Amino acid sequence: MKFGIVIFPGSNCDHDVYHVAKHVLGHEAAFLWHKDDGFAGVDCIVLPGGFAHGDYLRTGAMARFSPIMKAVEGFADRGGMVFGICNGFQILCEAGLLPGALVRNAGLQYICRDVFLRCDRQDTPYTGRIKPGTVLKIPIGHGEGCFFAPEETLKSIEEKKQVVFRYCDSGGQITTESNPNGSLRSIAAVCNERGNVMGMMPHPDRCAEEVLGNADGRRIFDSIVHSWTQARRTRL
Amino acid sequence: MRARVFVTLKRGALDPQGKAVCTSLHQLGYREVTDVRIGKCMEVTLGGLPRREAEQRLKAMCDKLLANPVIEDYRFEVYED
Amino acid sequence: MRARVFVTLKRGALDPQGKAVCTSLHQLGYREVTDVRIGKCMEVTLGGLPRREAEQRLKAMCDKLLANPVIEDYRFEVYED
Amino acid sequence: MSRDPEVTRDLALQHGMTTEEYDHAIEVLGRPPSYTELGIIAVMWSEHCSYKSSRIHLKTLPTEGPRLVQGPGENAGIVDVGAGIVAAFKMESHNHPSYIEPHQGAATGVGGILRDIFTMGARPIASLNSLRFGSLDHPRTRYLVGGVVTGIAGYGNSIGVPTVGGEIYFHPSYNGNILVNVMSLGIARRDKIHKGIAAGPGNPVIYVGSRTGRDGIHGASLLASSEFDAESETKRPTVQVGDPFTEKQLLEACLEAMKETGLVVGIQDMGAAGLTCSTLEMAARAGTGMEIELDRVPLREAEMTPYEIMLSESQERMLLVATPQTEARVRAIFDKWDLEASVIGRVTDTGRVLVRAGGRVVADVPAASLADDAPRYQRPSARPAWQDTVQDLQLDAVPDPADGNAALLALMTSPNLCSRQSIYQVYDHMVRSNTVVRPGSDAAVIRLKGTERALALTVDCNSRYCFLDPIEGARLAVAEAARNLACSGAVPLGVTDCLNFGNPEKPEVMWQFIQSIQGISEACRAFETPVVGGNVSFYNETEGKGINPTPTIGMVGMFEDVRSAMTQWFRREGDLVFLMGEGEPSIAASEYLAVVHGREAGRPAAVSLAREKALHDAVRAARNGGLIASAHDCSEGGLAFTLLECCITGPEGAVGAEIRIEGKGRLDALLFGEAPTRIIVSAAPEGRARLEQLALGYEVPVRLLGKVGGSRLTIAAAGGGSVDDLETAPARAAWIGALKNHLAS
Ligand SMILES: Nc1ncnc2c1ncn2[C@@H]1O[C@H](COP(=O)(O)OP(=O)(O)O)[C@@H](O)[C@H]1O
Ligand SMILES: [Mg+2]
Repeated sequence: MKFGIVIFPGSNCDHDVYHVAKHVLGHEAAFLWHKDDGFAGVDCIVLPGGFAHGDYLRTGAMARFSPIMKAVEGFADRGGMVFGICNGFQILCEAGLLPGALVRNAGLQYICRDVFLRCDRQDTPYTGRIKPGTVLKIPIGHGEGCFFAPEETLKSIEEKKQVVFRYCDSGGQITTESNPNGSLRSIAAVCNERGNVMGMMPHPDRCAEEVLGNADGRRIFDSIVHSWTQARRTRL
Repeated sequence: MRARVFVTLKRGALDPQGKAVCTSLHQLGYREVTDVRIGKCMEVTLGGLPRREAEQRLKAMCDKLLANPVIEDYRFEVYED
Repeated sequence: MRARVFVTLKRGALDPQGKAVCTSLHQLGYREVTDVRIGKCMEVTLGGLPRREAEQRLKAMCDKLLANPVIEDYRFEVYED
Repeated sequence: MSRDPEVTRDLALQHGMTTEEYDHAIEVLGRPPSYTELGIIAVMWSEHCSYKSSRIHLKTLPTEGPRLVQGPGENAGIVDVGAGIVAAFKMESHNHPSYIEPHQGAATGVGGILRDIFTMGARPIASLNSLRFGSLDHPRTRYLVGGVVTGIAGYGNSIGVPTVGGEIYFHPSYNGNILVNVMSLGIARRDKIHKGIAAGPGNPVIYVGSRTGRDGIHGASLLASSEFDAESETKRPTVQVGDPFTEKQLLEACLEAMKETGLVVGIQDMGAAGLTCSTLEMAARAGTGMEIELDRVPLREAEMTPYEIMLSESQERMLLVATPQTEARVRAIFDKWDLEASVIGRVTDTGRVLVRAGGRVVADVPAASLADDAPRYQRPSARPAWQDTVQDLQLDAVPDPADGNAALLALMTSPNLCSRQSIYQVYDHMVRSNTVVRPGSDAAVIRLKGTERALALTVDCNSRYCFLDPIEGARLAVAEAARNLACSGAVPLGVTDCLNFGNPEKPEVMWQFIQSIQGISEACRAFETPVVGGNVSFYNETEGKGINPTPTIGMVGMFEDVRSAMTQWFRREGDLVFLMGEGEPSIAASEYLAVVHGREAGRPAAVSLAREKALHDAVRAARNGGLIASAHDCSEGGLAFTLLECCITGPEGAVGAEIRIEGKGRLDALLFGEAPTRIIVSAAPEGRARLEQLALGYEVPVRLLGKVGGSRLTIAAAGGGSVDDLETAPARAAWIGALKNHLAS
């Protein structure tokens, strides 16, 4: 399959995602430039981590207006996979493709360390290979990853099962201590109602190889490939 | 012409920074301070436009870019300099 | 009593945020914008003090904590609510 | 344009020049300088830019090595790491600006060193920092720590270069002068290296990046080249505000331009002394000249004078020389990255830098003579009278505790020995997904994508050792850096140094400096690690009080196979614990003596460089032979504290160990005494005989200390019973939480 990785000015995990897609998974990967207004032949769009436009003003605020985002929205409307990691998640929220907003960490500090995530649902293209309740160890690296949404939005997110991962402890328990940034309801990843667009603050792209001491992140990428394979089978 | 745009966090939205500042003020002995909320203040300089139009366009800038309706409110004042 | 404290970068100091916002406003078609400077606006709520004293103490808070005199200027306005 | 002041001898003195230097300037020009020329010359001949007090001594550093590609003289040094890849690295100080405005000072320090790396055509893949602050009870310390750390994080995290290591020490000698030394390393294909040369008369000189403002005018010449005093306030230039976003764009644009063969002739960042330094150095290196049109320089502020434009230290700017044919392509690339690129002049063959503004010539100076023939001083040096006093330590005056628990707990939570986790957690140390060994072990390890290879990095300096015995302290700093690399399993390739000292016009300071250079030279020769570049920071002195001499050593090592990378903590229950190497541990100059007895005295144990090297070779061989599971440098805090670290520094939690130590003499020396040439390793029992065999082959002593297991660390001395006994899990928590508590106001 082919991953399309968007480069915004200030993206800095673009090469990391490219490496995973191409050299770890052995699939095709192409960079998409923020100034282009279209792309073709891509099966999954990834908005990588970084500090698009410096994250000045608000994270993701300026990036969402990049010409490429129109095409990304169209792709999402047609059911295409759109995966936002960290800054990519922040951009998707600003763009309204995902609910809520990501605000300053409760502790006010940037945090780079491993956290544990509990998978809440398997029926998304990003978790097809991960049973609900599974605990993954995935690093975070952000200063503004606190998921916030007004109460009514939270309610509907929960009702529609749009929470894909929550911060938890190594045993899968959702606790205040295991919530690194104060995210409401320990939300680490959400998807849209249809499930084809997902954003997550933790970085699966930083833990997809044994040489880095942890390959848990690979399971999310494997799921993406899996769902693509499934989809193609049904098409044929 | 200039405009001052104030972007403040919605009531209900978390403001850990404001809390932290409030706490440090207490530690410095300013116990009279009961609350601190931190927002942005943007000084925008605009080339000559009729005032009404300027105001309309500023509103659009705020809705589009300068503020995020999920967490923020805004107001602005236009003035000649 | 409340006070609004405005903290802005000293003139002459580079304001990367303002610069970036100005650029994207241009890209959004707001060419009339010639400059943007971004500062903080803090809403401080204070328990009952005589106005003059409140102002003195606010000045001290700014010098000590709310503003960084090396790169920032500040001003504040006290008002009853 | 405001009229220039009249140039007088007095004005030259106000610019920090001496009478002799002013006369020399007139000689070089053949006439008195114009105001702009005075500014140019003053800044070029400032200590910071000219190295006038240090050059002749720096020349004695070893700069040759089989893997050396580029030694000192360029913006960064380069070594060959195989597979067609080279590594460019350098360390720089941003001490004075960081004291004035810690956040921006540290941030722009990171920005500066990154430009030094990518100006060589290398993509930065890792940064480190070495920080020194005053004592925790000093009123400014907490504020400075907070600002510096968020400054480094804010810039490094945003631009996407992982901060993978560093060191932080607190000591009263830094109360008025903190040290912020930042190191960065980048990689390039060997055939894509670029240099700061303005070759090819007629070639366009292109200014790229941020606009020029009145930032930091005289930052280099006045701030970094004179002591602090009440006046510094008034001398203070506009503080430079870092713009990591623009630098990220600049980084990508520059690398894209340099990737295309033949596009870029030469390139250099505008760092200290901005346009002045870059134009003169680039012309001097190429033996050419330049004609510059200041009217074409993109300005941020109106009405800037030629003097201000030439001396501005605005950040995120580069000077680049292309060719008439490639100029358009270069512009296109910078345009793609939304950056300004304007041709501000041409390369000439006159050997002079000629500067025009508003149609008139404002400066016309000989490049080479200003850049290379700057004044050089053989400053007088003398061993301080007090050196003997501080070296004299009456051991029997120091009480020897009956058991080590209290002291071990004190050391564990002391500001200089407790965990740095709360700090390195705010640095993104994983971006670029190469970090194999994260902060928290003896050396960081970065894999090189597309190869089996990896690099190890460390920065080290014990400035107490350097204060008590400068030459030995410098040798020990290099030895410790090499030992840290050995503990990670890497072979050292090269060194960058950052030499932080007081006022060089004081003979004692000059003596400390010369001694340090000699110590570094001896040690670097022994470990075959050329000094590929570095930085000197003098005048770290306030109201006459100078800092401890602090020659920070940054060392880079290599792995042929990343899988041989090793960490410091015990890994398996049942593994045996050995001490490899030997040394006469002494409490003299030790952290224990300072923390527990409040004294800093005596001489640090001397290092035998040959035996040190043999130890490193043995440990690497043991690792490559699959004989050891972990290795940890036994340094500050001595044997007991190092063993505790082996138990509690692992990311997965604490383990225990049962230890028995032999030895005569004082118990505290045995437990907490410091000595070089000691490494604690853990190994599977089956491998014991082979490990001992191997060590024998290197003539390295190896002593069995005990076994990994349980939840307690117990240390029994050969003579008496248990001298240390504690639960490691709570110890780990206390050790991790300590720094936050120290810094909480
Ligand atoms: N202590 C040192 N050891 C070795 N080389 C040094 C040292 N100090 C400075 N140099 C070298 O001198 C040259 C000029 O240094 P510097 O002016 O700091 O470069 P830059 O202008 O890029 O900061 C560089 O090549 C640097 O590596
Ligand atoms: Mg340089």
